[in-house]
Amino acid sequence: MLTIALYFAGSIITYFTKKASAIIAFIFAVLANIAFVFTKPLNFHLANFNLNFSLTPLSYIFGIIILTLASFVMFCYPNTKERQYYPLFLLSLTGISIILLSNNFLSFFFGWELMSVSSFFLIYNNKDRKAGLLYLVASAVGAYGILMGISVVYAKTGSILFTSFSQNLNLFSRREIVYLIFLFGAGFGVKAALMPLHIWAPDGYREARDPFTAFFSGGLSKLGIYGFLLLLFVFIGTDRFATFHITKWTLAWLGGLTAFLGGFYAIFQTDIKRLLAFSSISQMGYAITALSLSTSLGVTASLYTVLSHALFKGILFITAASVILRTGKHSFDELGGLVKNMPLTFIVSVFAVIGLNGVPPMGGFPAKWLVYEGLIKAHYPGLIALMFAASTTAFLYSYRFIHGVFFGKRMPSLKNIKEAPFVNILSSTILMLALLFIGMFPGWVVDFFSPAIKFLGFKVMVHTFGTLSTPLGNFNGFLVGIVFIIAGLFATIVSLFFSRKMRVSSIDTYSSGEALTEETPYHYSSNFYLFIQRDFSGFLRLSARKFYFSIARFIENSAQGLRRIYTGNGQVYIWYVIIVWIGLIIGFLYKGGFK
Amino acid sequence: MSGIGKTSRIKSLWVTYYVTGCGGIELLPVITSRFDAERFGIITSATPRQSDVLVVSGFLTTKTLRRIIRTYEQMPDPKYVVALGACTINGGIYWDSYSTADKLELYIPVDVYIAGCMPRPESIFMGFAHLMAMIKGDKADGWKRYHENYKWYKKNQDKALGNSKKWRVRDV
Amino acid sequence: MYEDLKKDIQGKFPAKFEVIRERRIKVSIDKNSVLPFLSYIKSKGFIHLISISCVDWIKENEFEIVYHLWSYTDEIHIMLKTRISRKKPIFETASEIYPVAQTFEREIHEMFGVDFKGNKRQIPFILEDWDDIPPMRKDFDPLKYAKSHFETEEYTEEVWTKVRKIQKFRGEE
Amino acid sequence: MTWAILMPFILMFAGLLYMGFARKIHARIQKRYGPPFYQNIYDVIKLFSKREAAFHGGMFHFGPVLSLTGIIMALMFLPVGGKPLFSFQGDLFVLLYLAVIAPWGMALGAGNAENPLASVGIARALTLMLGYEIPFFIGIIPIVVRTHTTQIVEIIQLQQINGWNVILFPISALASIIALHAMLGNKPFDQPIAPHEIASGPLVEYGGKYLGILQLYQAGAILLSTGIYVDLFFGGASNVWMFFLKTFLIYFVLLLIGEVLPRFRIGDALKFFWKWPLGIALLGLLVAVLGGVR
Repeated sequence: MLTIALYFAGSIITYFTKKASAIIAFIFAVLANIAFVFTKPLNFHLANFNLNFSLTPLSYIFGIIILTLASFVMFCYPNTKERQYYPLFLLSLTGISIILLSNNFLSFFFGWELMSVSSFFLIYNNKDRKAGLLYLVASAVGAYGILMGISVVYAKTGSILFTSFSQNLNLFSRREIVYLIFLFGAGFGVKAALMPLHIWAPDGYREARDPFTAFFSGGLSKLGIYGFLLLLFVFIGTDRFATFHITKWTLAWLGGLTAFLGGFYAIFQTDIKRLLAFSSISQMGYAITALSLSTSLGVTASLYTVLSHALFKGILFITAASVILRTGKHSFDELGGLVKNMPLTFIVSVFAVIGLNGVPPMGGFPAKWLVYEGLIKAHYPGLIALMFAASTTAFLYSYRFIHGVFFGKRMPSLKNIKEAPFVNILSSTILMLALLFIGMFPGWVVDFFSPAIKFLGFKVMVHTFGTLSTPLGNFNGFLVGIVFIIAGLFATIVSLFFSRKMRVSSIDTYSSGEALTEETPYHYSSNFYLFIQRDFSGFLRLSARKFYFSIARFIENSAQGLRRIYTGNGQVYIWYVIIVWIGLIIGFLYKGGFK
Repeated sequence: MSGIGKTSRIKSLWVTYYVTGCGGIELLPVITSRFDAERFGIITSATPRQSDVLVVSGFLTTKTLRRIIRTYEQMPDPKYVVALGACTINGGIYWDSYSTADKLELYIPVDVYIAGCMPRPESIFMGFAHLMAMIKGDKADGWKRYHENYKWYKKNQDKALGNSKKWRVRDV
Repeated sequence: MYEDLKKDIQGKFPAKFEVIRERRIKVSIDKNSVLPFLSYIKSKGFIHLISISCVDWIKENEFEIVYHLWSYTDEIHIMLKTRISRKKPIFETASEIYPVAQTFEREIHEMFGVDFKGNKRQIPFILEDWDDIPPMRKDFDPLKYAKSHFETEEYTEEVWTKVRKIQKFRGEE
Repeated sequence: MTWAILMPFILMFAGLLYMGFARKIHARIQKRYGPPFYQNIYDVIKLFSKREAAFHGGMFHFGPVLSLTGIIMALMFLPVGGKPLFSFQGDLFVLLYLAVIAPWGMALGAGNAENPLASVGIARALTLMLGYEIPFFIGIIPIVVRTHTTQIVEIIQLQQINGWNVILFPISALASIIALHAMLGNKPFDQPIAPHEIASGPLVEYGGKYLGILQLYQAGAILLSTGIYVDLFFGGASNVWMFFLKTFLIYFVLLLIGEVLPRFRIGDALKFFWKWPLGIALLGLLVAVLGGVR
């Protein structure tokens, strides 16, 4: 409970301090983060509801991941000078800690709303009102779903405690449980940007205040996964949920589609943060597919994806924040060649991108490996193909990001861009080292997850310190890491001898003899994958967003039609009454009058 | 120069054919099936960065000569120049034209001249054989000469082509 | 041979009409009525302006501009000649009638120095960083220019003896 | 263990010889003699003995280093043949993702070359990868799901017992071999390094030792791709010579097919891959699933 109090106090105090709000916010975040680990269960009554708060192993894991990422992002340099940046940030953290610690529906919902509203204010800016409002409407729809679910549960079980719901589950018929999954799932799906409910995400991420987006995508979207885990395995229970084949199947394929389509759309984005937004949607699709397998492999894969995504997406969004801070530009067409100005940021984002692609030495690979193993074990041959296609799209859009921002010939206007602020580099380097650590020691990570896996009712998979092994195959992260270092050293030594470096300026590249000048735009970056875009332009035109807006327009038009009936002046209504009256009389007479 | 390094340089010459004038027609049979330069390890390379030999075949108009010099400077050492035809030796039939330079020797160091108004593929192969012999005897040191008396070359280049930032990118 | 064409043209313009041989006609005209003639002849089927060339009559101190026109229907090649002064070589552009004329005029501008009023792209064409008088003029001496810019080796007697010695040495006598 | 360290270099050397044979066959088809088969070795030694190599910046230098690291790692985990299979115990997914480090290293290095030709080359390479990676993987799924293991070593042993996978899953093998053709970067699918269109794509600014390292990477990549295919579909190899024989046969057949086909446009190549090989692969998967792959 101390965490919630600390976060709340922090948000109040940072509102009033002008200069030092950054340091105070960071101190409060770190203190609350530490306090989170030692929270004691607490029980207090509020208007004959007893609100129960306690730290379960599952919320312990999610708390560590999300709150530590939050303190790293808090450590970064804020792009905006607005006063309410830190207070709102800490307020959303208060909401999150309430969600994680609450053991009852009421405070869970209260925390959920607090988080949504405070993050809405950090997204809303008058440059693009629609993005903010879309986010608010989407999370409102989600919240109503959860509220209806809670009320159904309360009506049936009479108490708002989680334990009461999971104990007398037999009160609910099978059909009602599917409704509940649908209702709660809508709420959690919106937050985790599952495909049909994802339309707020691309614009929402783009408009959010800069370093906050790192936490928004790295931390906030994990609440949706936390919700799903809670719903499917704690409330309904593992064995009971295992019988719901149709829901498992649809959830798995929904996650798979989100993963592939998210990645495929990300390829063609020209805005930095929209590309990373679609990539977050795609990675969350991985997590949801994994948890919907409802096997121990699946849940471990889902938790691993959450952890690795929080790390590398945190780094990438911090890089995006520092690039936007220094250049003020958002789209790839205006950027390029920044590797000369921001070398450290470049190195960090290369490692993050290697993690994003799931290439072995970095942390992304064990997550993807567990997802594949889980899918094979759960006999989903078609879905493995879709997930592998999704990971291939990851190569394309992650290189698009690195090339658009750092490579190519630098425009003269970007000549004197300074390196990213030191705080950004420091926090992203620590996140990168963590990513490397979880890549080389997957066994340790599974150990870290094992209390949560047992709490969810699964057997923990066989693992040693550096290796993971499943009945299908095993992966030795430590060996791969060591071999990478040795081979890397050998290759570097080989490359240091032999020919000397012929230092060449950026305008001395091969241009078939033509002399280039600083101003010649000898740079290929906009429309990077034009040849794919041209062939799939038909497919790319249809988008969920257009679908929703067409529904909205349809409702509006039909409402217009109704206005012709309810014209709003008295005489017409009197006519309606008379007509109805006459109809009744005729009906009565037709039925045989006053027999 | 170590033995294996030198033999590999002889056995694998990657060439940038800078076809300026009418020499290009003679180079086609050299590369393709009729005479097949590839059997000696002589293949065309896509960019000057990857090539060792620059073959200049034809008259040197001022416009082309600027590009030839830039391409030559983009090639990594050790690099060799083979000049085909009379136009590169002493101006050929364009000796008195206002737009063509006469002696390639004055602007970039040439290792092998192949005389002829345009030499046939057989003599081009003899030229390459001569180049290989020079490499073996360490006599093909055009690139060293270019570094040592670059000033002289630069003076000639400025006299004929004008020294403007528009074409000279790099002072070697 | 082309009597009707001759009557037709001479009726409208004060032009000297001369048939050189079959399908080849020379028409000389005063410089002011060139453009009306061109637009008229184009409507008569001479839709292809093959090229515009310029002749430097240095003795008469005049440039002669020749328009080569071709008609696909009658298959006749008309060479329209007109004379403009050499000291002030100014003429109006024909690109409104034949758009292709713009490039021909650009080349004549660079090589002879004739300024075509109304030609939107009279920028350097083939020569790069050219600093001398237009090179195609008769008073330009290419050999002097070549000698001053590009050194070349004079084939003196002494050079020839060296060449013959090498040939004897190689047994190619 | 020591074999696992040495094997990458042997395979790279063999890859250079394969490229030499390929040039010889290419020449013979064009009625000319062509270079000796060991020509590529001379080329690599010459490249390393160049005195100078263009240098554009840190990542430009570390791109080839990363690709050499990637190819050495991947070849260490590739089961080559014989009892100890000369490799570490590698999982299939580990090998597939290790095989990505090398092209990724080249892409990062070439991106820093400040040359649009290089960037176009990389965009083409990644588009091509999007095309051929999916059919190749869908072709592998029936094997993994049928044999209930992702350890390549076990897949090889199982193939000795119940026959080669190319016989059990012919349709998937066909789809994967078309995708393999593009993985090798042979003739109809060499858009990324097309010398005539984009001056050899990502390699445009590489010369000297960097180009030598990238030649080693390409040689290793030939052995790696054909090696994976042989291990999965043609029953691995009992000893190293059998491994070289099988890989060279596949490489040779694909080379001949490639000789007669002109280079696709990159957009058409992607459409081709997502039409025919993907269709065949899905058909193979369907057949395998219906055939009780459960």
